[in-house]
Amino acid sequence: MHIVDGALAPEVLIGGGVIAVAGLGLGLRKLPIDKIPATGVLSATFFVASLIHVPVGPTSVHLIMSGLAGLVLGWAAFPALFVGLLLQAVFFGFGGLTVLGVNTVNIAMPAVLIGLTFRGLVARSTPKVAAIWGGIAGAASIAVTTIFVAISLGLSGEGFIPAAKLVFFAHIPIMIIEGLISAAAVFLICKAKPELLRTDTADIAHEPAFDAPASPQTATTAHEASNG
Amino acid sequence: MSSLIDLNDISYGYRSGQKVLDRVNLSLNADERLFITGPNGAGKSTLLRILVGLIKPHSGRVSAFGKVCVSEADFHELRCRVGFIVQDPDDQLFCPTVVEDIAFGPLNLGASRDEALAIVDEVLDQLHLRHLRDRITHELSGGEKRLVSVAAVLAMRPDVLLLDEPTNALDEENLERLEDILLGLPQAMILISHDPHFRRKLATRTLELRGGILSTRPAKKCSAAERAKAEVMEANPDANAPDNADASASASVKSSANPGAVPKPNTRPDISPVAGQA
Amino acid sequence: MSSLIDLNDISYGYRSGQKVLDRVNLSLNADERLFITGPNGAGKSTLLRILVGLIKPHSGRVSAFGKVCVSEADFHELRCRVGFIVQDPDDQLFCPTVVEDIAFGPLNLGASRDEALAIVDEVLDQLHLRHLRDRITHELSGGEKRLVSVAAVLAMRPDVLLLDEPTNALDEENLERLEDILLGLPQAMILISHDPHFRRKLATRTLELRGGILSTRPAKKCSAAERAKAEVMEANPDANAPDNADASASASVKSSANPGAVPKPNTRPDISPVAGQA
Amino acid sequence: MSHLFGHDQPLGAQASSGTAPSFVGSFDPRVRVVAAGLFAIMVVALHQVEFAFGAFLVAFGTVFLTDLPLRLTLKRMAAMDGFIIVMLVMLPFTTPGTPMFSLFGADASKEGLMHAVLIGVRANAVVLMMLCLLSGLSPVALGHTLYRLKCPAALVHLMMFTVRYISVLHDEYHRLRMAMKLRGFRARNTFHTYRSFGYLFGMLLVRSLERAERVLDAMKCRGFSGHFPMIDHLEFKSRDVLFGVGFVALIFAFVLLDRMYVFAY
Ligand SMILES: Nc1ncnc2c1ncn2[C@@H]1O[C@H](COP(=O)(O)OP(=O)(O)OP(=O)(O)O)[C@@H](O)[C@H]1O
Ligand SMILES: Nc1ncnc2c1ncn2[C@@H]1O[C@H](COP(=O)(O)OP(=O)(O)OP(=O)(O)O)[C@@H](O)[C@H]1O
Ligand SMILES: [Mg+2]
Ligand SMILES: [Mg+2]
Repeated sequence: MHIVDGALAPEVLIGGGVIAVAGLGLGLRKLPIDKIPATGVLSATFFVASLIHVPVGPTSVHLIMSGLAGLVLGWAAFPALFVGLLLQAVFFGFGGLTVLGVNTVNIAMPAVLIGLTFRGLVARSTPKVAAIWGGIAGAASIAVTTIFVAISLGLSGEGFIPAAKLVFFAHIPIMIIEGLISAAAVFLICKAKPELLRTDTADIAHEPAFDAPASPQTATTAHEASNG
Repeated sequence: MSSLIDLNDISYGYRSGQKVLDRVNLSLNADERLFITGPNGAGKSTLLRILVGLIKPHSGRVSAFGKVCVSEADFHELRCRVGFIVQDPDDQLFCPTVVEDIAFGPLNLGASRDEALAIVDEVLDQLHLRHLRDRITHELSGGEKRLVSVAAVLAMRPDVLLLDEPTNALDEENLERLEDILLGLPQAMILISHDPHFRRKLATRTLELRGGILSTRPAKKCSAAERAKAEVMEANPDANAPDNADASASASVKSSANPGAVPKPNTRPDISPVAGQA
Repeated sequence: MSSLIDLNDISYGYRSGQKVLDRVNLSLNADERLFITGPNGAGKSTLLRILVGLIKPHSGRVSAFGKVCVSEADFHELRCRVGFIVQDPDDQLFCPTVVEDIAFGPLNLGASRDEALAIVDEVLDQLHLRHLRDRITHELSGGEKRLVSVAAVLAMRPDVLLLDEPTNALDEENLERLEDILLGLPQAMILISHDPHFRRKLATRTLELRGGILSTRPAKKCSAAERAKAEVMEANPDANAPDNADASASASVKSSANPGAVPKPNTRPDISPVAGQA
Repeated sequence: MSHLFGHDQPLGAQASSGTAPSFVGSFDPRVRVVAAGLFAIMVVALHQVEFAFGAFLVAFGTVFLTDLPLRLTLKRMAAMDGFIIVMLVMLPFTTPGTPMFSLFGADASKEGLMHAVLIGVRANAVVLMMLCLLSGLSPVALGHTLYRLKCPAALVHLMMFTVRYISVLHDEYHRLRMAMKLRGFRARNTFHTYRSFGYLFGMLLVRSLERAERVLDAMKCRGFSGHFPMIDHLEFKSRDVLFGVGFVALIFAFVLLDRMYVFAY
């Protein structure tokens, strides 16, 4: 799913970067300071998902679980998945630096859109029905991601169009498997900890009565702490 | 009234109908090391979380240092004076490096960066952990994490310490080290522990939480092996001096009558087997 | 040869140069409850992981049930006959409900859904845990989780059990319950535990792992409190009968000479204090 | 694999422990991070294969100024190349242009081949230079660096929490996975397998959320009132300025020559 440095046209890179910055801005605005720990821990979980390999036919693929990230985190999925991609790029050499924006948009945007669409449905259903919706969300977010990847390739040159088609068809088994796994995960979450899906992160912490100072002031105090 | 912390008639349940705590009373006096035991799921951790205001009880009152705590601001102030060492050190050490983690508390208390760093070094020296100063928290071993989490709480110079199962998964060496550190601290503490030996060494008073009721621990509740041992003890009462802490627990739960009368089993200053690189 | 499991000259280190295990030999005979102790980080868990093939040793040989295990397929077969109960029951229970979790093992062994369900009910009855059948695993108490994780492993009908610190964070009631269950099981076991009392009650033989070397546990290595107690014991040798299990451990590590000679401290069938709803 | 960013990741590099840093590692991380970013942008902007190859050689030369283990580094590059090889092989056949040779009835164009080679060289150059410049930089140090480079504080703190808990959760995953294996589980193409993996991941999520709640509680117990401390040892020295100026000059030289080369055609 990761596109590497050097493949895409500059216009696509810049466009992706701009959308990614906007998405990050929006995501961070929906992330008050006392929700950062919860989002960070969940972001780490989704990073770990990318290290889990499941068999597909004769080979194996790693999980992405972006649909579930959208369901659980909502808009905060954008910065959460960005952090994962940044760490992968820098420390594993997967993806690249200049394409970071495009890769983030390709993976996080579908997650957020699908998550917001299906969240209500999943929250209102019994575990079995919720599992079906969760499965659809899991498969759909991979499908939209592959379409986005195909579009970024297609916009960068005619020569990529067959490759873009290949990307889409090669990912059909992955969509199915992500769907199945997401369905089982949603089923378990509905049984064991339905709060995880029922609300957005803004309500996850059981104690909303936390009087944090306004964030601009926070940032300056933190600066002083580090630079003083 | 000399008690540092008072809980009055605290009741709580996570779900409606559930009674995890049922009109619990507790008071902690200066110089006490109060142990709370009880079966899994009895609500011991819940009690401590209510004490520091992380959970609001359905009824009852928390007072600390002679002041009733009601609002979040009251509890914030309480939490700055009461150090809580939680069950899993991974939950407590959330900063990337040891020095940042230990400085977190003092910075929150309003210390400047340099003051905070000075406190960090002082605490690390006190616990002989200087060599861990610049390590990355997630690369520490389990025992090291536990000791650093104690340091992080001590850096706030708390007046009271709360420890939730501090001995879990510690080996004998680290256990002894922790015991020595705790014995050397002047603060009053509430400790939760299932380990009877740890309890016996440190406790000045032991309470048991069972069925939502907090009561002085009955002396006879012990396993066959311990019973056998107890019989042996009775035959030779002088052989094992620090062992009568349980028996000397005051009869009433709210024992503010004789606060200083309970003997501390051991009060040598903190000695640690590992030399720091000061 | 009557031994069920044999480790020969196992050496291992996670990093080059590190010697967690240094030419370790071990053999487990039928009807034994073999305890392994040692400080944190001595390599006890590593040893068990090598035994079941989760880690490949740098040198040495694992044989089980008279057959040398080499390939992953050999070890898969071994794992289907050797039940491993891991250190933290939270790591073992990952299915939404208890019944699904216990059925997981039999399903992996190729049982049909109905067969698996029949086994689940049988095991739950055996351990008097019938009332937990449809509970959500995540909401069980710590003690219940531990007992269910034992059930989940027993559902695979193992010939040998391995238990890594099964008593961590258990309260006294659940501890006694677990002791009773383990005493009632016919399987040979290897247990890792830091708890000397648990060890004393169950062990037929105790080994100590220290500095990479596995040796018969020396009798004198104990803390001040235990030493005090030991002195008391010596004064009244008859007062504490089941306490000599450690001393009766055979002198040589590979003690296949006298497999049945070690007395079992207690062999009553499984009795559980909680009544099942059979 | 217990510590993802610890001793198992030689390329992720050991944190500032006892050993002396390499030549590259001795510069301020801020200069190195910015340089890596500029280098990536520069390489992507190059049009000529020759210059892209030159950039690759520069990156390769830099490897010897670091303490990266050469073999492991090349192995990691090969892993990345494995990712893109299919696309690169297809490109000559799908790009219209002057036919060069044909294979199974499909014509390979010269333009397509050049494009494929260009992409391959660029990608390798960027990744290699990044690994070099960021060698010896732990994820924690990267966080400190980004913070000093005025990245939004919320984002940096989010990254720090992610880094902090990746190893905890990865260990948790590993233990669950081992426990499954111990009960005779083998990953196959079956429904049972996928359901089990779903349960596994769902359980990880549930547990991490509960951990997050406990972490926030622990933070409040230490008087958390809305900011995180950042304590680092970053120091900007004059040699860092020299390094920065030299690197920018190199990059400008590359871009200028690349563009002039176009006009020379
Ligand atoms: N967040 C929660 N939501 C719902 N129920 C909870 C929650 N936390 C604890 N409980 C329940 O409340 C009861 C008391 O839990 P608590 O953690 O206080 O017990 P404990 O005495 O600390 O046990 P342990 O010795 O296992 O640590 C248990 O039955 C537990 O299942
Ligand atoms: N996955 C790993 N990677 C690197 N080192 C490890 C790993 N697991 C364990 N170690 C190291 O190997 C040594 C032995 O660890 P092991 O877990 O076997 O000890 P143990 O005897 O089970 O300790 P405990 O009583 O704490 O459970 C320790 O020094 C530990 O730090
Ligand atoms: Mg508890
Ligand atoms: Mg262990």
